[in-house]
Amino acid sequence: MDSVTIDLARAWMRAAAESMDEHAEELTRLDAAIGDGDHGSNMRRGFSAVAGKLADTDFPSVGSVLTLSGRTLISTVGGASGPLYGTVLRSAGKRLTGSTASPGELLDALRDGMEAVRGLGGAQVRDKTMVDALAPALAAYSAALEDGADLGAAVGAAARAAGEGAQATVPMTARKGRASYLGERSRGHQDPGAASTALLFAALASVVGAPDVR
Amino acid sequence: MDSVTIDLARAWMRAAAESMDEHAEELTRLDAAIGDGDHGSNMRRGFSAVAGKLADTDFPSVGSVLTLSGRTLISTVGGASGPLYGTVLRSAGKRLTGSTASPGELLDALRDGMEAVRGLGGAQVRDKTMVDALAPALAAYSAALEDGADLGAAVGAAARAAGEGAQATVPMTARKGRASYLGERSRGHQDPGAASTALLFAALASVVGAPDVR
Amino acid sequence: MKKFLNSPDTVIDDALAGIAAAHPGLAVDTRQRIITRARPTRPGRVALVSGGGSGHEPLHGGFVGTGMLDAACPGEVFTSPVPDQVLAAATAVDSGAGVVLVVKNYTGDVMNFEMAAELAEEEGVRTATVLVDDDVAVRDSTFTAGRRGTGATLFVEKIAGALAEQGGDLQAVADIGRRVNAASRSFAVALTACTTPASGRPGFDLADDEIEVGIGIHGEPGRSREKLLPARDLADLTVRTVLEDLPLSSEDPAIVMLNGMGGTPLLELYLLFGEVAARLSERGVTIARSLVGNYVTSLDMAGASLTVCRADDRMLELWDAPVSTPALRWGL
Amino acid sequence: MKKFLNSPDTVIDDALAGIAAAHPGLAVDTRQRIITRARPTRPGRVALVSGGGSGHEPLHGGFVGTGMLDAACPGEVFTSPVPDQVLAAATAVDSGAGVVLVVKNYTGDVMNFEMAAELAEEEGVRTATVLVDDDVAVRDSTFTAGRRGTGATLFVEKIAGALAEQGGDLQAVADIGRRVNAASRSFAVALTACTTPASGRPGFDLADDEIEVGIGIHGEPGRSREKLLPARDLADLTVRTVLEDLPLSSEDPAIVMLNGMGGTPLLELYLLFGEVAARLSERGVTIARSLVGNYVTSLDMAGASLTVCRADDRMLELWDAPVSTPALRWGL
Ligand SMILES: Nc1ncnc2c1ncn2[C@@H]1O[C@H](COP(=O)(O)OP(=O)(O)O)[C@@H](O)[C@H]1O
Ligand SMILES: Nc1ncnc2c1ncn2[C@@H]1O[C@H](COP(=O)(O)OP(=O)(O)O)[C@@H](O)[C@H]1O
Ligand SMILES: [Mg+2]
Ligand SMILES: [Mg+2]
Ligand SMILES: [Mg+2]
Ligand SMILES: [Mg+2]
Repeated sequence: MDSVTIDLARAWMRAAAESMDEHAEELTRLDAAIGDGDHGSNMRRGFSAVAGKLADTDFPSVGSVLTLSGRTLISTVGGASGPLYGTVLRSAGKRLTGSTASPGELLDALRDGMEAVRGLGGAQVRDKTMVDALAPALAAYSAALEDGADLGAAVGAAARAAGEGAQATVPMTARKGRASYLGERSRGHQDPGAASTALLFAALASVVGAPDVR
Repeated sequence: MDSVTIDLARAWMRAAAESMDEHAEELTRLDAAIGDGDHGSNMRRGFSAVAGKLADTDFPSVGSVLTLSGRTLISTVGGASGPLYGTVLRSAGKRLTGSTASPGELLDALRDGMEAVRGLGGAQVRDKTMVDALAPALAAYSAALEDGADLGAAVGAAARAAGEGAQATVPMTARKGRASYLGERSRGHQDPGAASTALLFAALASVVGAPDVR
Repeated sequence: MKKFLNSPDTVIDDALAGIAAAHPGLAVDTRQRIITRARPTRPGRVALVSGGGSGHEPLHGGFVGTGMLDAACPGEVFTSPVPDQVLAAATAVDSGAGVVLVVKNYTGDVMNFEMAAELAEEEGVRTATVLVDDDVAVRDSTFTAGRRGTGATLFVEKIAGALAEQGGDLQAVADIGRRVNAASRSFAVALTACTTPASGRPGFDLADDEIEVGIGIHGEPGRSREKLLPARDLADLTVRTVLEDLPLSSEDPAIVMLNGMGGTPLLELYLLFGEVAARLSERGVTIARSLVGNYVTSLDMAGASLTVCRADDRMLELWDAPVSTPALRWGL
Repeated sequence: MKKFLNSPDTVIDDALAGIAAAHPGLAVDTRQRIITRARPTRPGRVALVSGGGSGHEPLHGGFVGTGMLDAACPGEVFTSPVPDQVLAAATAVDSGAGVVLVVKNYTGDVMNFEMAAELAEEEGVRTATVLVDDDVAVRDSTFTAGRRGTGATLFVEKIAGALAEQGGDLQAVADIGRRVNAASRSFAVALTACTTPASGRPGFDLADDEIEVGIGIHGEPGRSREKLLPARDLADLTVRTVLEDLPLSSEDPAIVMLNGMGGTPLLELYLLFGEVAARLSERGVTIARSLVGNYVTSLDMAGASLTVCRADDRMLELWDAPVSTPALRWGL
């Protein structure tokens, strides 16, 4: 598979919905430790609404799948993650106006998404947020493409890096979002938003058939 | 010792105050099981007020010690036990106008007290109340006197019978007071008021130097 | 036990200090332990006095004010006040027109208020007693101390208080109170036991899927222990139990209170009330007025009670009359 | 977890049904999830809209009514509402004079309300936002998301709502709201964690002699874990912490709220308030107005927060202005 189709984008969102549902309790548990214990139900509610919308919509472009998904997250999630994830997908969707997208186009789109989130939430790398999974994922994806990897291999690398990035949030002290209220006490816990970002990349990896993803 | 003096009456009330204080938690625990968990603190508060009053009052008669104690219980306890114990002691005190009282006079006085309580609260024997300690105590006291026992022996018999009477409330179904709300579920628990009545007689036994009281 | 507390022995004194600081419209006599309105009773107006064990806040102190109680006398936690206290309250607020004593039907409360009433009469204060006994969990029989007084106490105090404010005489105020009580029934469930400051531990142990059904307001176990049910089934059980004892036609305007036991958050009370309202409407009952909140509590117990009054137009009118107390306020 | 609940997924819908049944003076749109006054906004009057995650009841729905909010939009438990909801509320109550949005300072609330404000402007509804950030437990710095909005929200909603009722324009209503926020500080302690319906278990574990100090209203752990202290020492700690951040002279009239977190009974709140009042008075603070009760809660958490506003005469006057909502009512 060497390009992203509309069907693949759809399959990605569906796989994300399944994964969020499956891992909802885990995400909520992570959020309960350093936040307010709703991240799992937020993600589940949002992505299940997305899955519902996907079923009865015709999409003209790869980007329109992501844009609608983002809009749906914004109207159904609330909290910090609704606007943030909604913005990632909406911004990423804007650039992908064709019925397929090359691996490089997807990279640029996701970079737009990340920039939009950083603009909206003001988080830097190492602030212990979803950005700490997103940034390494895109870096790995980009490096893989430069090394000549195909879509599957690049997405696989991104998913692995996102997972590692999420793990790497454990010792960090949070400086954004609710966990920042805890100061030093936020250490020793994985950031829930970074964990769900890792799930999002794992879902993409699974639908592109990337090799050896968890 | 063959008659009850003013000092002895005073010593009885003081011993009762010590005993209620010592057993407050136990009484509260009994009350928590089938009532509202305040009997221990009620008895402790009331008798400690009684002890305070005794210290700075001159008493003209044996009865006046009991009457003032009863009045003090009524003004400081509240709940069911305040008026009930208050009435026992007030009524018992009325008859004992001398500076000493014979064992028989004490019996009659306590019988007055029991009658007054039954009038006030309407409890019959086997309703699982303080009457189930009071009635056997007075019966044993009376029987002992008929058998020629002295004050100490008679009071000792009364105290033993009160304790047994309190124990015997365990399998009963309550028909008066708060425990009656539980119906069958009140079985298997000792009535707290019967338990405190047993303490009251044990206190009397200890001050008359009755043989082998717990 | 974790509570905001200095010492179990000073709970009432310390709480009275807080009530005094919080409510300038009340006068708190911390020595005699009575709470009265700051302004004296208008001459010729009947006064309303209630009281009972503490631990049921806002009952009774929170209901002292225009249109409701003239005085409250709080006892120790779950222990009825002593006669001296009730007497002090009655004499403090009597304007000569007499005092209605609102008494919840518990052995201790009944005896202490009776003794107080005798003393009051001796001092020339006329009294009339309204005994509240609305709890259908207890069968009123020779095998019990009679039905307990719970949620209907608020209804009696509100409606009789309104009539007293309007100038009703001693007999009339007591009569309407008795009518309200006779027309009211309650039933309660607990999700957890409560912990008294004196005992320091919960009154009973419940597993994580168990509830007590038919509880009172003193932390005692209820009529039976059951498995936890969804809110809609608990509402059904509660509504059914109350209406079995108090048949209502759709013409009868019902005053309905869904009351929290102290540890239940308002979100859950609203949720349960939604179910209660739906069950009542299925059974053809018209909710004319309602209250949802923590009004007659049992310390920190999680649980709820339903009280229904089969009102008539006069009761409704008095219910709607102005009231201005710390815990109930409208029309003023 | 033991709660009055049908299913964790339907908590908000079910609770909204209960709110609708309990308060005929409110209009509850269960589809859009907004609570408004039953009567439309008087033309030309500025409207006040607030909202946030559910679980803080009576905040915000309980403060909808004359003299306070025009609309509330409750999100899921501890989850801010979505922009669509806020937009629906704003357009429902705008009379042309604009809408003041009262927003508690949390990342999610701020973003969702900002998006809603943009959408509202697009639809021709003018908005002004008052951001509430009163919690001194959080240092406002580049290392945090800024101070949290907690108890002062009630003060802002009451006082700004009064000015809106009196005809203040958009700028003036927002300004007084911001002034109230700037003059208010809060600090809270928890004796227990709360349990969200979705997670089903307490957010943290505390030993029987431990408390969390410096907590927010979302069940998160606080600034530090400490040993349980007597009420007087907790009051001292709380008063000291608040006044360190908000110096008050004895001339400043203080509006003081001692707020329960949902699982704390009123008896304990009064007791703690007695100590708070004593500590404030020792430090020369004059309590001009006070509130004691469960107003800004955190589900079933046992705990309390203290909020102090260094008021001025204008604020006091607006505080005293009539208000008629389910949870706050006076002068009407
Ligand atoms: N300013 C921010 N920038 C980026 N991500 C953020 C920011 N604030 C919060 N997040 C992310 O959002 C996650 C929390 O989402 P969620 O629990 O759904 O919302 P809330 O915090 O409102 O309850 C955090 O774990 C973090 O990854
Ligand atoms: N009608 C009654 N007659 C005799 N004794 C009674 C009656 N009602 C209650 N009691 C006694 O009072 C005891 C309870 O006292 P206490 O706990 O102090 O008061 P309360 O029940 O008001 O909390 C019961 O254990 C019982 O022995
Ligand atoms: Mg969260
Ligand atoms: Mg008792
Ligand atoms: Mg009692
Ligand atoms: Mg949240």
